[in-house]
Amino acid sequence: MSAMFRKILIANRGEIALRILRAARELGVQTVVAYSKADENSLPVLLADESICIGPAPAPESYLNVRNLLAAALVSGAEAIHPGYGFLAENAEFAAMCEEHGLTFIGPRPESISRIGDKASARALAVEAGVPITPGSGPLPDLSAATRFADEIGFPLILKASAGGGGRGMRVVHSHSDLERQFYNAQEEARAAFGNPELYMEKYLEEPKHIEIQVFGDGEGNVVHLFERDCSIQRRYQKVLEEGPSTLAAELRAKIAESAVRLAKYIDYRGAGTCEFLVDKSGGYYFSEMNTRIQVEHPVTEMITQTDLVQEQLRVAAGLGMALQQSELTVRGHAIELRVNAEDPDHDFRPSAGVITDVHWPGGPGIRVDSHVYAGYRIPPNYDSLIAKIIAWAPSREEAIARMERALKETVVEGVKTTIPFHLKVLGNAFFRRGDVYTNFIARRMSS
Amino acid sequence: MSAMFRKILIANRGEIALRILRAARELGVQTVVAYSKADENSLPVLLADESICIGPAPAPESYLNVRNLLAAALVSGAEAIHPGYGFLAENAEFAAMCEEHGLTFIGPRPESISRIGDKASARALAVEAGVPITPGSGPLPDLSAATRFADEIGFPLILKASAGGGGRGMRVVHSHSDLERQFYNAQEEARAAFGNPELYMEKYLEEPKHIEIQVFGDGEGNVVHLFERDCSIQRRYQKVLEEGPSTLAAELRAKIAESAVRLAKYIDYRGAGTCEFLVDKSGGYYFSEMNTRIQVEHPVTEMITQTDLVQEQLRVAAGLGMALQQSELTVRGHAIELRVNAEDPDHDFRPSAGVITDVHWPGGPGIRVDSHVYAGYRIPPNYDSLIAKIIAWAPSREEAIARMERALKETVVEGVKTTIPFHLKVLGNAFFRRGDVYTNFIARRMSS
Amino acid sequence: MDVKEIRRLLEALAATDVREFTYETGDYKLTLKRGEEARQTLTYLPPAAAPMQQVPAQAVQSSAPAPETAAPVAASASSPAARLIEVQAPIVGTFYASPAPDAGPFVKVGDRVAAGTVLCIIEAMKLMNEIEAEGAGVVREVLVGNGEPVEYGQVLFRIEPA
Amino acid sequence: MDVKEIRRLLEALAATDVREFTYETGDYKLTLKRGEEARQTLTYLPPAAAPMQQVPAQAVQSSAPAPETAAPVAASASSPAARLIEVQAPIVGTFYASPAPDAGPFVKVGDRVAAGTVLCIIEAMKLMNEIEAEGAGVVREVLVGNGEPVEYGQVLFRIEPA
Repeated sequence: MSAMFRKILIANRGEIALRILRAARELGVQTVVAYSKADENSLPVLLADESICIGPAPAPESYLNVRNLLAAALVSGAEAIHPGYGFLAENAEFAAMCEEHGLTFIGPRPESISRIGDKASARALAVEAGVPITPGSGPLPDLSAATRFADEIGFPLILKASAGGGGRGMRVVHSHSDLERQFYNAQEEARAAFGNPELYMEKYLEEPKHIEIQVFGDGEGNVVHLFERDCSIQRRYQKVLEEGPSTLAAELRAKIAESAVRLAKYIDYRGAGTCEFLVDKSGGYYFSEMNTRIQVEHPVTEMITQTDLVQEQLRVAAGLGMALQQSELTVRGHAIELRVNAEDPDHDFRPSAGVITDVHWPGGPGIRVDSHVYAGYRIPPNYDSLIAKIIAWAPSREEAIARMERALKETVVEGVKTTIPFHLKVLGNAFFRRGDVYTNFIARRMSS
Repeated sequence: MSAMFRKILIANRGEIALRILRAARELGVQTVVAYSKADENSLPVLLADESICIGPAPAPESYLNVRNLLAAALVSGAEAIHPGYGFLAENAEFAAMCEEHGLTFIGPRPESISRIGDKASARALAVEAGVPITPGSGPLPDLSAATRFADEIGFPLILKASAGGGGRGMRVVHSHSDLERQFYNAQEEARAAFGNPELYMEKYLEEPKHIEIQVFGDGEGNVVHLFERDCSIQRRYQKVLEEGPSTLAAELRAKIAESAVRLAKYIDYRGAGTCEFLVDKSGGYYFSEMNTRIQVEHPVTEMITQTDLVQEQLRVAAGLGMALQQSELTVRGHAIELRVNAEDPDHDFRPSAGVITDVHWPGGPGIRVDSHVYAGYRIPPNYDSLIAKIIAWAPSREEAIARMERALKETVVEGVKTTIPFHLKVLGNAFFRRGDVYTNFIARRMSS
Repeated sequence: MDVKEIRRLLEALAATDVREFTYETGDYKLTLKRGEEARQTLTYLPPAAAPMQQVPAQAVQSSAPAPETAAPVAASASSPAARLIEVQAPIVGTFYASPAPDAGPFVKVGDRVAAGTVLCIIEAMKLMNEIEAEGAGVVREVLVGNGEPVEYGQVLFRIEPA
Repeated sequence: MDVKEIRRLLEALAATDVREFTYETGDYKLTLKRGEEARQTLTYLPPAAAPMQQVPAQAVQSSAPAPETAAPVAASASSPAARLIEVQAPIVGTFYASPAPDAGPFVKVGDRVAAGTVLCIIEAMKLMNEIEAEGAGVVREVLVGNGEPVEYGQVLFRIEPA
């Protein structure tokens, strides 16, 4: 008979380490926090039942140091490892090694991670499961092949170099004449840049929304969804503000969620996961990738569904079954999460490491703060700049925005610059306020 | 046509001033905080849109200084006054003076305050409305009158001196022989102590629960209830921990709530109010008094009903009608509130004023903190010792207790002693954990 | 930066042990130096403190113990104005410098006053409250304009005692 | 800035212990000095904002059992043990003082060691990692008991260098 873990190792740092610690403590599970030398005075270490140093500051020697992490779990008597997000959270090999050493990896099965974690493999699985993906051509030998594809799919399209990457060599084409004009130039450019002229095309989504569905599976065929989050507000592919539910029509929301569940069921997914979709203005939605872990923005979902996803991860991993049931899950109200980063928004968001000399987080109704910092805490320069997540819940989106503005105005962080002034601008933006938000929001609506 | 206030005056201090400020700000209402000299560096003053000093530290010259408060509202252009709790919140004369000067008193009508605020009058109204009160005799001239009353009501009874008060001269009698033995002694004692031998009797409730119903009325005949709070855990009549819902049977809870609504409707109540009941172990419940204001423990109700009672106060006072509807109100989960006082539980809870040198409140899922203090804040010795309310919400009572324990363990307050260690003992108490909690809990279950 | 902002900056500085402060932009340069010996530890105050960042800084400032009685007259703490007596508002209301709209002011700078001389009126809830001088002296400053609201303890006049 | 503003500024200054105040714009320069000058001025130096290092994406460190050198050897800071060299655990695992359960320890207090002398074993994931001395010296302290878990950087031995 299964029982809750007696002790787990937290193989992460910062706010997510604290989040996991809180969930474990509420379930009566002891925590061992694995930490690098740079984090010895961090809040998760200070609050943990036990802590164990697993290496020096650089992540490859500590938070990515598989041997030390596994040894730390084994010598401390932990029965399971929670990887948080980032670092080793989506590393199938690490998940497999945990199992080999008799440790439960709190996440999906290793094979799920490798199958759905690889982007090409994930697209193929989506097609098999009947989940729409952005239509793409194969390699295009010449303009006539490109023209045939364009006739089939329709404009706009995006030309990409097969050997390219990171956005380089991409051209958006809006018409046949556009395509004719650009095709051979693009070939030449691809040859010059990557030594390979091969091109392919994908449907180009103008001003899509980034919508992601929170799913949860028990690994035994049962998968539920916990509705969606709208994460369209991004700066250089980094999410800035997440909210739920989205402003999409109820029918479309339901269809996307149903697709995500279908995909997760297709691979018999276990634990918490997120299926990301791009949604265009005509209501088309396209699977882009699946994240096989708890996400930074999971509190948005927790606030609107009154669930505890990290506790649920522990329960499912411990073999106690999934408590979540689709019929009992409903959306109540609206939640917005802001990522407060120690960055200077006035100077191109450059990191602002240093000592937080004073900090005063907001409180009162509907406000949740997930933060690992405190007055006197030195932000190490080795890791990311996230210092807090502020989440505001209210019955409606409008009220949640007002509440978040109120909360930010009572927040004080001294000693380092933060992104709060930038967040206030986003909250005050008229396009944001009416939900007119797409992935190009910051570039298009926030450039001064 | 009615509109939300443009500006209100907050005639209070501490956490409730901040609570009102937050509600107002979220509604786009400007705030003027009236403060005493002792509070010039308080958080509500620092955060307010405007602030105005209304007198020196002693409350009678500032927070109870009607003339300065009204003048402050008038010179600052505020349209309404929110009295918070305590101070002038239940002062019918103040409420009437507000109206006389064209200011809206954010609370019940003055006549409601005086009718239901007076304890004898409230008992009479309850009887008229058909709400049970503790049975009581009139003056008892002799033992035979007392015996007749005892025969009618049944034991246990409590003998009280008509001229007594504050618990002095009270005797509990459990039987006829008890009554015979004690009656004349009690008369003599009353004569000696108060110069008046007159006695009366009331039904004595052994180990009652203190259950209070949150009601809300629009002053136009509509009254809703927002379920109950169990406030049985009291130390010298001061509430220590409040929770909702109670562990009473659903049917009894509904009956008590229905009684409270009946009473509030009987007086066409306007705004937020609380009807307090004592509930005995046989399921009998007895109205004891009504509080005609927002209460310290209102967040318990807000957490389990996902409402904002202070915003609702503002809406109703502004003439915008009551948004709350009984059919839409449900209880979700369980909430517990702790009052963190700057008191030393190791030394008979003596006040521990001084500077809070460091403070770190808990965060994460299900935790709400309402506090007006910050690192460097000096607690003035002039007012009460409440420095924070920590509220934990979770799907069940058991989880809410675990969450609150987790939260307290990550809380840091330095520079002053607080009641947190005492709260942790309450949370760990086996009687508390199984809901076996009555008004004598601290005296009976917590004495070391 | 206007005087209000500078004043808020000063308040914020008072809460720290910063001894010297310089802030320079293209438009202006602001330098502040504070007395006493420099201590061993210094804390950093962000130069361009946004309003919300000022909260704790002000907050940390320890306030002088509040007077227990509503004494309308108090000596100012220190400094150039040390010899002047401050007349503070004993109540909240609207300040009137003259007995009637078309009348001249009760007192002007340079006027000699005696104990009991009416200095101004504070109207509170339609009642006109005359504020009198507590002792003899010469009015050196009038700090509130006619018709302005005043709060409790606000300095109305500074009087050089005779 | 007009006289009224300067007066308000003076009031604000009077409440502080600011000794020297300079405010300069393109149009004017205002200087105020009070009382004694500060004897010493210190300026705050903000900590150099090091560029944040990118966390390499999903790089799993190769865990091939390479011979471990007791890497972070550091002289302890001060005091009685000032001359001693600390041998710290380079990996996480279980400390074994001897090569086998029934064998004697690799080293005891008082033993003389040379560079390369095996001091102990740290077992991590069933691999026995021998920890060697980096230089010659005399073992002065053994800080971990046989079979105890050790974390990264934990001090295992103190050695007095020869």
